[in-house]
Amino acid sequence: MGLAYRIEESATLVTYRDALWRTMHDALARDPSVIVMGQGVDDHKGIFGSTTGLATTFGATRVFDVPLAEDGMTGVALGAALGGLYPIQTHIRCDFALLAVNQLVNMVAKYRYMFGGRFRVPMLVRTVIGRSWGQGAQHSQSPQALFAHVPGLVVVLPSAADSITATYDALIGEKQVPVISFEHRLLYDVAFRAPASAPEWPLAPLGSILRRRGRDVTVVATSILVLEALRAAEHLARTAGIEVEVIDLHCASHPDREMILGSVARTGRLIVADTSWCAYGVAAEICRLVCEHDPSALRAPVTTIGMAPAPCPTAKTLEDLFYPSLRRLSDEIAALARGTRQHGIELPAEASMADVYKKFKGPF
Amino acid sequence: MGLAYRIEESATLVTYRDALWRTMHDALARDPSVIVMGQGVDDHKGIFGSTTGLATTFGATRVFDVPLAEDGMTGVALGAALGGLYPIQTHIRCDFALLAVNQLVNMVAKYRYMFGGRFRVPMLVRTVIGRSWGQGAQHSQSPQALFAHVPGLVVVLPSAADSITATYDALIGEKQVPVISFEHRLLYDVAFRAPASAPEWPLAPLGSILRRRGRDVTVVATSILVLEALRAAEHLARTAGIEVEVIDLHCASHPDREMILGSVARTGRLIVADTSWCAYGVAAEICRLVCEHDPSALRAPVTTIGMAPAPCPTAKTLEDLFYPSLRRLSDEIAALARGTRQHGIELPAEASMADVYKKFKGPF
Amino acid sequence: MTTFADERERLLYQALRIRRVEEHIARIYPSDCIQSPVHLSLGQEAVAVGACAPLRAGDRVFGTYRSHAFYLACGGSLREMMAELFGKATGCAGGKAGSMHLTAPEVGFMGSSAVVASTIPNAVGAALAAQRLGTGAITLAVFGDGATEEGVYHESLNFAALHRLPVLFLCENNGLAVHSHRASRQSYDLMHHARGFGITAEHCASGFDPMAVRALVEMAAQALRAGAGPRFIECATYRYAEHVGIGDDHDVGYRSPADCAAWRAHDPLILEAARLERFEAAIAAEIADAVTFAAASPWPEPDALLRDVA
Amino acid sequence: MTTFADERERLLYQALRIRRVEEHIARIYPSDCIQSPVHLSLGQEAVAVGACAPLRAGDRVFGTYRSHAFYLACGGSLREMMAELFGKATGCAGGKAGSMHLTAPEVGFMGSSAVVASTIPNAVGAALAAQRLGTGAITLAVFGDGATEEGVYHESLNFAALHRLPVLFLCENNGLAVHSHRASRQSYDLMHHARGFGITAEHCASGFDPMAVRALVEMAAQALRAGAGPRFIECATYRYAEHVGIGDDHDVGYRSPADCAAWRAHDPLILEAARLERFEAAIAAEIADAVTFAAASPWPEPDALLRDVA
Ligand SMILES: Cc1ncc(C[n+]2csc(CCOP(=O)(O)OP(=O)(O)O)c2C)c(N)n1
Ligand SMILES: Cc1ncc(C[n+]2csc(CCOP(=O)(O)OP(=O)(O)O)c2C)c(N)n1
Ligand SMILES: [Mg+2]
Ligand SMILES: [Mg+2]
Repeated sequence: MGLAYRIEESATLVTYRDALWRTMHDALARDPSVIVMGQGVDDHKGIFGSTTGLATTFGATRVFDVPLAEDGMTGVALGAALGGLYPIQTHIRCDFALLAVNQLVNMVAKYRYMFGGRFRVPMLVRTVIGRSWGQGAQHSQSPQALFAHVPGLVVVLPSAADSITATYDALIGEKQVPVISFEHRLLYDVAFRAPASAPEWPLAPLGSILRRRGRDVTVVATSILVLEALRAAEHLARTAGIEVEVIDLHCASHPDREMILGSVARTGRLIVADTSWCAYGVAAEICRLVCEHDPSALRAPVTTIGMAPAPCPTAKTLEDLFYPSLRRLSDEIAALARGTRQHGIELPAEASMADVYKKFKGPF
Repeated sequence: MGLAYRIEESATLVTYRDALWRTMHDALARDPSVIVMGQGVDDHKGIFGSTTGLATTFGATRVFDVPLAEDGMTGVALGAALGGLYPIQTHIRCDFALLAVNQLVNMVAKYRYMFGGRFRVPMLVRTVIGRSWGQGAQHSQSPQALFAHVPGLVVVLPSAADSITATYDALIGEKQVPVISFEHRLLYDVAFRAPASAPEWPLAPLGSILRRRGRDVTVVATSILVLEALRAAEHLARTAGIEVEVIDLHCASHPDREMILGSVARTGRLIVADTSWCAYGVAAEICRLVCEHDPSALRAPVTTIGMAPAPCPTAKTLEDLFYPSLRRLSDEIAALARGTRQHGIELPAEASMADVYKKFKGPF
Repeated sequence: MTTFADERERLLYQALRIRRVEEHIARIYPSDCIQSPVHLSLGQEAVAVGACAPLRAGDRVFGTYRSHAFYLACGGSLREMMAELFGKATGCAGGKAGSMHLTAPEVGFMGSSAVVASTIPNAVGAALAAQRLGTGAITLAVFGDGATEEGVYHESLNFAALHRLPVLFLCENNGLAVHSHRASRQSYDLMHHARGFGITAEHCASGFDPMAVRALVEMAAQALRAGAGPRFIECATYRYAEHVGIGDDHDVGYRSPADCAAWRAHDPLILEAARLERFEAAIAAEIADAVTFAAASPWPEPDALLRDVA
Repeated sequence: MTTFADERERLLYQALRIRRVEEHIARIYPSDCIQSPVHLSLGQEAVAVGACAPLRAGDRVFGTYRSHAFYLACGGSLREMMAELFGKATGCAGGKAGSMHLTAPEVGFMGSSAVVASTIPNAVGAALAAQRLGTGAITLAVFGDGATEEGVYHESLNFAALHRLPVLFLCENNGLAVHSHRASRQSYDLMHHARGFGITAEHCASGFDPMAVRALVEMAAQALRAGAGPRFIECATYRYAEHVGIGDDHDVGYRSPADCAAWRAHDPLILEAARLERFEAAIAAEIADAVTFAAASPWPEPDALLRDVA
């Protein structure tokens, strides 16, 4: 539990990117049926470094570029899965997976059930949530809710190197279910302290992950907001003695109900922080779990934090209002813990999230 | 308020189909910029009778068949809207709108905002929720949540002839926003008592609608489940004196918070009944509204009712378990009102919903 | 075992069997024992039996919602198909598929989709797998003329051609998508269009003749097995029944009874009825058995509802 | 007002202006005053100015994320473009669009999408509106070679051809999609493919020459206005900069500096630099003014965040 995060540079740490590259490499090395297909997987940039060099190592029949044809290529991946391969498909922006909703929702999600269990669809669709700067309305979405609404798909949002390693390794090994993963662009450069050994990963690859224990407020967060929640938690523990419990939802399609409900039962206070819009999103879904189980556990209204209910604007000033921030998260936690917006707790001074996480500079 | 439903045949009643046909006809007659485009809109079946004969009356340049190309045709509709037309696009199954998610989510929903308000996108996408019998996994979905998650789209689910008339007439007149509508196949043949005059429609075309007042339990329902909730309410009022308040959500993207929260504050008991899956769906969203506002209003856990968390099977026996039923709804309301599953209230004897609503027989 | 004078007779027998099965489905349909929409292949049977004849074990076929013919031509179990239509646990998909999603992976019939054109890229993907795994198998993508309007068709042809995949694109061109004629939907010629991707394309004008279809598919299959890249075959055909359902709709105006009569005048199942008569009894018995099997089979257990989701 | 010896000079001036604007963008980009990805058209300017020259008031253009050139060639305001790149309230979209979604409806530039190929059917729809409303206007759908791989391209060509819509499909063929060459993505020839839909197609090998592009577009525009149905023009062109960003990436291996040199050897903005010199000062002044305007403009107010959603 409590696998710690460090946003720092060090040779002993593992970046999100390295974890991705390692899982891709090992899957290809381990299993000859694995293929990696996607626009640019074989170029010198290699999906932000997560596939660089793999085409050279494993050959162009196993790691290959594809035409701009997201729906068709998803259909090809499904067919390839039925034919005995394990396809890993990439979208450099998750927004492009929206071109493949027919294959993902009408075909991939249903192929097993619709035919009475006679097929399995082992495949992984890797997509990148595009926040960096000025990405605008079409390169900034985070459509996990769209896919998690549909039975038959496994939807994950790795928040750290360890969740990538554990999840991808296990899934690619098991080869049974179709998975769509949302990787966060800003996390690629973040270095995480590596678990010393495999058994330190304590959880099922598809469960939620208890990232921090605390008695005062439960924060259920996704993706990069897990890091933000942990930063807020450390700040509030230090400055105000508020102890925040942070649950990394990790698997939006299969949240760990017991973990979440147990935590809410203890703290009585819930914040949901998600990378997407709140309406019909993770915020809504977690509220449903609580409402169906025991809403009386809530000692205060739930606070939900996500993208503002609008498309994403490009201007920095608007973008910083559009996205959830560490400051806002800290403020909301403090207000909920203290029961008042006038909590008087000093908030962390921060530039926008993109500035904090972005070691890279320039276009994408 | 309380516009009554009657499921009966009579010349003085208006069917859902007639209301649809009338709004389509009147829009074309009233406004030369209106066009109706979709596969089969000009054939003898005319989208289950909702467009029959209109191509003859208004000509093939205004009411026309299109190729099988859902994404492209949605893009064409968007472009036509920018060019001064008001396009009404049809999908005979809403499942086919999933081929157009790129245009709907990445383009239509964002065109106005992304360009700083310099465009409006006046268009209506009409889709049909496909329950009848044996439709299977791909002709039975109800993806309102997918679209309501995305800011920029107006998502409606007309439950009755009056909501079609009021909404479509107002929207096609106003011409400002992109709307996607989910019409329920089983409602087409249902006859509704017509409001005596226009002013009887008391609400904004995009609000929610209070269909029945009651003090004991609040049911927020969508589409055909509004009718089921009303049937359950009448049964429970008659047999057990339980008074159910029924709110027709109507506009999934713009629910009437005050109406819903006010009702829950009064009854303390909430059931959400939706045509789709509960996870990340309407059930979740309504729970979010309550949780963010005042979860202490809930005197009991919320009951959520929707499709079983699976693709839709075709076998009748499984289908009847898959879909919510009047019996299940009545049982859940009774249990919630009485505070026990052993409520002892007689449940309505019923065949499956398809049998009740289906005047038509045979394939679709 | 039924014995045949020659391959042609064998194929005609298969086509006849499919026709009788579908006629029987139409006959019992009003009783509601089949509670699922049915898209009949009446008139189109020869394409299916001709196309499947040259296939070998390991080859794969992906179909559409109109797949009774291909399912049976591949060798799918009639009993399991009938049970599936009845929504029974013994159906080929345990009662979850109905008529629109038939499947028989044990004989290579990989599934069928009610969303037009959706299985086309799946077939391409299966061909990719076969190529990469070196199985030597080929894949048939079966679809209607209307399916070619969907963007994914374009994407599928392009990718298959780029990678020279062993996939045969087989278009059942009945000239109609529901009630729309091709001219109101398509600005391209199917063969010319496919050739634009460097795909060898052939046309079979006599889609009523299983041997004609067989010959073209056989040739194409050889090329595919030799690694020559994807192929396209357009088979002219004719649908006797309405688009969905069991009726005949020549009277509603979108097509003429004369066209139907013209096709029937070529139909060997009609022309050679006398010669095929000797098979009728066995076919009828087989159908009766399948219906009995379906009727007697149990409904799926309630716990099947949430089985095999993910 | 600048005066020109002839139309060619006018177009070269426009192309030069675009080039200098983008070079200036590249120059100031490292300072982070532009906080949005930029896809430069350096090398491709002539296509935009040649293609927009024959357009009339009321005609419409739909572009891509790589649209600085078309926005300016249509007559979009340079100040508003620069302010948009700076994320300012005075930008053409109030700071919500950035570089990838430029728009100037007042001069017919209808918008641009960061999702490849997505505006192609929008252009077809606008042409449908023009046809149905009888405005006589034509629409330009601008896209790259990579965009033609998307299924929606197929759907758009088919529908436009079916309805004989006044839309010109204009492909800027720079041979690349990000770092991928056409041969690894496309199994078809662009012109042959378009002709398969009955669309008249022309090729412009000298996409560096605005007059050559202009001539072809002029001819096509006449046909479109005469109701002759959609047209397709493929313009060979070359992108000097990296796909996105301001760098030059001829050293990373996916393309050779020699190709670039070959293109530059044709580039009139380079070859005729001396002759065009007389425009430089005015252009520089205009750019400086636009940058000053952008820098001095206010940020959007916070309440803009939730304005114009639905
Ligand atoms: C994506 C999609 N769009 C529309 C439909 C509705 N639909 C069902 S069958 C059909 C016609 C298809 O025609 P074709 O491909 O020629 O096959 P045929 O029915 O003639 O065998 C249509 C439009 C659908 N099922 N899927
Ligand atoms: C649907 C979609 N897929 C992938 C991308 C990522 N992407 C951005 S530009 C591009 C290349 C497009 O090439 P082309 O159409 O030739 O235009 P060019 O950049 O060469 O002008 C790609 C793949 C995208 N933006 N949208
Ligand atoms: Mg057809
Ligand atoms: Mg290009």
